[in-house]
Amino acid sequence: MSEFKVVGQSVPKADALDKVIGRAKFAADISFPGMLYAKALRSPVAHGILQHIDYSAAAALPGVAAVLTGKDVPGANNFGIIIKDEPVIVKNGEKIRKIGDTLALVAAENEAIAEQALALIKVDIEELTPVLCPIAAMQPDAPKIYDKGNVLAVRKIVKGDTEAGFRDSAVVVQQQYKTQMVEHAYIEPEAGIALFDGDVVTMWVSTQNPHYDAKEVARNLNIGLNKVRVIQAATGGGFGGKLDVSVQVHLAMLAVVTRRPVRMVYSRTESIKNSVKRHPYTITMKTGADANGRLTAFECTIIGDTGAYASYGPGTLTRSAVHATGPYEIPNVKITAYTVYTNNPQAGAMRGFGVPQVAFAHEAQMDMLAEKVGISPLEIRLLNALRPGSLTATGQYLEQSVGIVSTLEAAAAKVREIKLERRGGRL
Amino acid sequence: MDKIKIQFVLNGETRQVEVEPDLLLIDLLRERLGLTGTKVGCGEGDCGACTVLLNGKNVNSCLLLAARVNGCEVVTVEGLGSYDKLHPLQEAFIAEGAVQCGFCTPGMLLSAKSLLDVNARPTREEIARHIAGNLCRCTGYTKIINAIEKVACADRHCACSREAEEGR
Amino acid sequence: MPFVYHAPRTLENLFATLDSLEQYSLLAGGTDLIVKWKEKLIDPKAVVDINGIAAMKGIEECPHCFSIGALVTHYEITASARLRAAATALYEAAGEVGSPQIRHIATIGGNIVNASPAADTAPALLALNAEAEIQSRTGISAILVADLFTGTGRTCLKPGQIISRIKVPASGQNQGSAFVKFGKRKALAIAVVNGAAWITIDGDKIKDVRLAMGAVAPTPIRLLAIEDWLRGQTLAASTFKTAGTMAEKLVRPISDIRSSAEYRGDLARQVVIRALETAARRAKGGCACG
Amino acid sequence: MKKRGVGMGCMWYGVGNTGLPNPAGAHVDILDDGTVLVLTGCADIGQGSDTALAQIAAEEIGVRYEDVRVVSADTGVTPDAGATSASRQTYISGNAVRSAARAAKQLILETAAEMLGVSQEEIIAGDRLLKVRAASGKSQAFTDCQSECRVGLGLDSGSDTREVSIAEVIAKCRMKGKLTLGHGWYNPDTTGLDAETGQGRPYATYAFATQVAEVEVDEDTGEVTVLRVVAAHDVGRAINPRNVEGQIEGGCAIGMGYALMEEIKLQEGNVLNCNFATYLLPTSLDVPEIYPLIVEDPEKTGPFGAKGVGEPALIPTAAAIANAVYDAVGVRITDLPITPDKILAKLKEKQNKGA
Repeated sequence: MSEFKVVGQSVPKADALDKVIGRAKFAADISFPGMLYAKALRSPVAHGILQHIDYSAAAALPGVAAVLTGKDVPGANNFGIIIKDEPVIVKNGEKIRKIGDTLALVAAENEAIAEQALALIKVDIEELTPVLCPIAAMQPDAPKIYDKGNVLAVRKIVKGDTEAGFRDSAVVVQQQYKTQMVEHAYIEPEAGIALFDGDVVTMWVSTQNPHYDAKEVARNLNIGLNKVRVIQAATGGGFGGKLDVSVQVHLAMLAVVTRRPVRMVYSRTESIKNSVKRHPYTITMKTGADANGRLTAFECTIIGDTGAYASYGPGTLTRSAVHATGPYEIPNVKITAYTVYTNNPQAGAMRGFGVPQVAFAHEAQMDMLAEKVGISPLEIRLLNALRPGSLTATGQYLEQSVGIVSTLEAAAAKVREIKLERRGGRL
Repeated sequence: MDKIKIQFVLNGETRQVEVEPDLLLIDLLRERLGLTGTKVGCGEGDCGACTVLLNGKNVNSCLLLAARVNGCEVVTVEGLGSYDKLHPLQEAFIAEGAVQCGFCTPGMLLSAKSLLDVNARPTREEIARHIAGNLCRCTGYTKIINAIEKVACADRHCACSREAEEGR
Repeated sequence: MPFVYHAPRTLENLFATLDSLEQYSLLAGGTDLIVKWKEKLIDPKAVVDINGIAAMKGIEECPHCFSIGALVTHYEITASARLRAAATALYEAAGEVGSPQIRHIATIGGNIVNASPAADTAPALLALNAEAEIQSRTGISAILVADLFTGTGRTCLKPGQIISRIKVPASGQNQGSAFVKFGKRKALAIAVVNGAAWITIDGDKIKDVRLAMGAVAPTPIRLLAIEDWLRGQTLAASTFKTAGTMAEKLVRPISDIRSSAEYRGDLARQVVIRALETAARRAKGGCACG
Repeated sequence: MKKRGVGMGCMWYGVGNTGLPNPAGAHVDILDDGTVLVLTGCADIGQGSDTALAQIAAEEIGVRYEDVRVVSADTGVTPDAGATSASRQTYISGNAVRSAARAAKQLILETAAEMLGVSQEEIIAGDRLLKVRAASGKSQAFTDCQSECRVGLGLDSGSDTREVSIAEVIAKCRMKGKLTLGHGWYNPDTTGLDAETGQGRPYATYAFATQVAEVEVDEDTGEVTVLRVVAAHDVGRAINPRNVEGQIEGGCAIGMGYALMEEIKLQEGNVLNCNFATYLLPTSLDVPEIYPLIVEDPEKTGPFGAKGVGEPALIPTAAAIANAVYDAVGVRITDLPITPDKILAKLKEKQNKGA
């Protein structure tokens, strides 16, 4: 018998009933009388300077309620969870840092008119050489995406003496790993609908962090945070991709200017082109072990392409560094992780937050070491797994709830039960 | 642009509407008739969130001109069941944990129904094959297939093939 | 942008409608047409919905062949026990197209006239030596499906001409066919390479054979040189392997978002080996679909 | 030739933001009829936080799951709970909700203690009732004695004095002019990381996992099919085991896509595969059979021992698949995704070396 009455019970999900009958309201399902439809004009250029924008024809198109450009942003005109480096709308004379940067916003009576209006806006962009490779971006002579340089953050972790550790190692494996950029691909594209009622902006939006959204809206509209109400609509998946601002500030500005409800729903293509991605990494990893397979030393360098804007980039790379050893105790550790700007789509949070990349690497290292030492993958992991009393790479003392050994044992038992057979020998 | 008069049966009710030639069924349902249970995920037939039943078969409503449903029967998730009277598939989706974000759920339910209507006791493989046009990013499909299988089994009062499988 | 919509119910009305239009797109299943229209790759002034035309529907069995209406959906093909038995490659190809939703509305006629080099039914129809019935106001003619394609997305159909039905020879004794597809996933996949084989055997020899492949050239192609070599060869794994090697050398695929040219060459080899093996097994087995 | 292989992948994952404060707040209101309203800023994006938080509140207060309604993620009415990220909401918002629930419950306990004539410590809550702990010492005797007296006086045994419903206690509270509101917040115990050495305590707790993948590799085409995945996850405590399984199964599917098929292709900063016809997710026919295993090594600072599972679910999958591919055909692909053309090229390379 469980000591609990409700915890530990597989009760039905609170939201499931509304979702199975089609009554759950996702943001694109909400509408109001007199609603306008918003669309954004996006940069076709990865790196450049916006010289001039002429939207007179778009503004004159019947059915267009508003056209906004960078000069119309009342507040800070920047956002970002860690660093406020992304413009709400790029201003004349300012930098474009990726394909998809917002150059203008349109609100119109229907989507077709809004699209026609976008086509009527003329932009003049001075193109700059785009920086597309993070390793090239780190070179001193690389074109600068930001004045302060392209390396956004460096995270170092040092514990013990890796030189001595490798000297004392019986076996060492070293390998470079590369991981790709991927898309969250929540099935619901970004969407929101905003109202300006009295002096309060209210919006329903597909989001993972409404309180953050409200702060960015308030800063960029230059209104009190208590005058912004962000309500999370039913959200069709996020996986980290809906932590960043998408439609929120744009909708709020259009609702305030037009004093009408405004809805903005991304197409799938708009979603993939403009949302954050999982960081592509280049990882170099060197791991040493003694003749029994006990880990002795670990060195790792990680270069993460965070694209044009920081988003959760520095947080992701820091987490990668902290987790780079894997769930193993290693006495000597040296890790450096670089977060690097490029003119690629920005990378941010995605389920796993930089750890799937390093896990791909450290788990390959473990298998290679096991093979060299002549023990099984399970044995090398059990031998080195963190336990209560272990010290992590950051020197954290783990006191309790360190279940890696239990998961190894549980998995191994199941593997025996369902008869998974390893070609190379014991598991 | 001349409007086209169409008549069709929507969730059991005969409807007459005038549509523009380029109006898509998904937009007719969502924007004109207020049936927002049917979702737009990709707009190009690649995800199945917009799945409805057209004469009993699962189709992508984002790829169908509304004019084409003249004389047809269309079922959306709103026609499947209600708060008071859930369809067995809806009950099973709740009970089996087949719903996470819920965005693929309406389409998934309709694909499942179109399968069970022609094959009352499909295998897990047949279920997987029939919902292969409905992408789900949350569940890994396991619990969705469990839910559909549960209804198939209940329908026939049979020993659940999944239990048999698990016992192997 | 907006278009005029016509929905003729007979071939006569269809041709009259087509004659009256300067520019039009035919709407059958629409699973490609609507996507292209949404992506603004096409901008038809008129859309002619042919789904109401009964003469273009249904699967009929004639002596030694099937007459398949151009509006027959992929689903209908996969539901036909007769096609499964006697036009196995087509049955298999139809089941590999898109998703159940797509197969329920997309038509075989549409799959052909789109003239995609990767269309799944195309290699099957080529290997089965299928003919398309081309109909217009002035009459009806037949052309091998293989001769229909003039380039990627292009056919020899002229304005006012349509494909009304497809004639597919039925496989009989000592004959078998098979379709093989390599995609990047197991459903909703466009072929990286696909192909089909049809074979007639005489004892342990190959009496006659046709091989076709998709996604390795601007159009689906027949591999005539390999067919020539195969005739008279012994049914053996080594024979199929040699044919595969020939295919790898013969085809000149391109690199694109789905694959490199080199890897397509590797797959071309496997398509030929596997399609021949399966087709031969079916020819030997008596039951064409075994 | 198709060859099978098995590979293992392990992971750990710090719950919450790395070395940064990341608090969450919550309000709990126990209403007149004994039902409960929870206000939390925590955004449920389908992972099931509304459900888990309702279970935590129900457990703490002693009502049933269906008695609790969670109102979440509305900045007009709910307190900030931070982001639904870093697998933090069950642990951090769970603790915040538990703390708010405890505060509201405290108000009930005070009144209940008076009604039952015992000290608060002797009362346990559950299933909408507040009961005197069965094995409680002195007060137990006192109440037993009281019961005996009642019987002696010809009254019933007075079981109403041994337990009282939450609704009755609430009624009593209201008569006294007392509202039963609680608020709470939680910030995990962390420190920043040293700029030069990275030393510090970045997370209060870690989740752990081991996954084992079985694959089949076609040596002629390089195609990989993932057949089965065993996924053992230490979640501390599973608040809702079926939803935890759902997280694991879904995570494995995304992990499989990451390992084998997903990749954004760029050209001059432009995304080339920007629709679902070209950016490919696993379909129902691509995902393996998944065996989720819930391992519970309770975290003493977690709500009822819970940690997190959202992200851990996918972290070791690609690693396990890569190791399984190596086991099957003896080539190690070091750049993701592990596509058939890469495997075939390595197999050819290996063959040429051998020849």
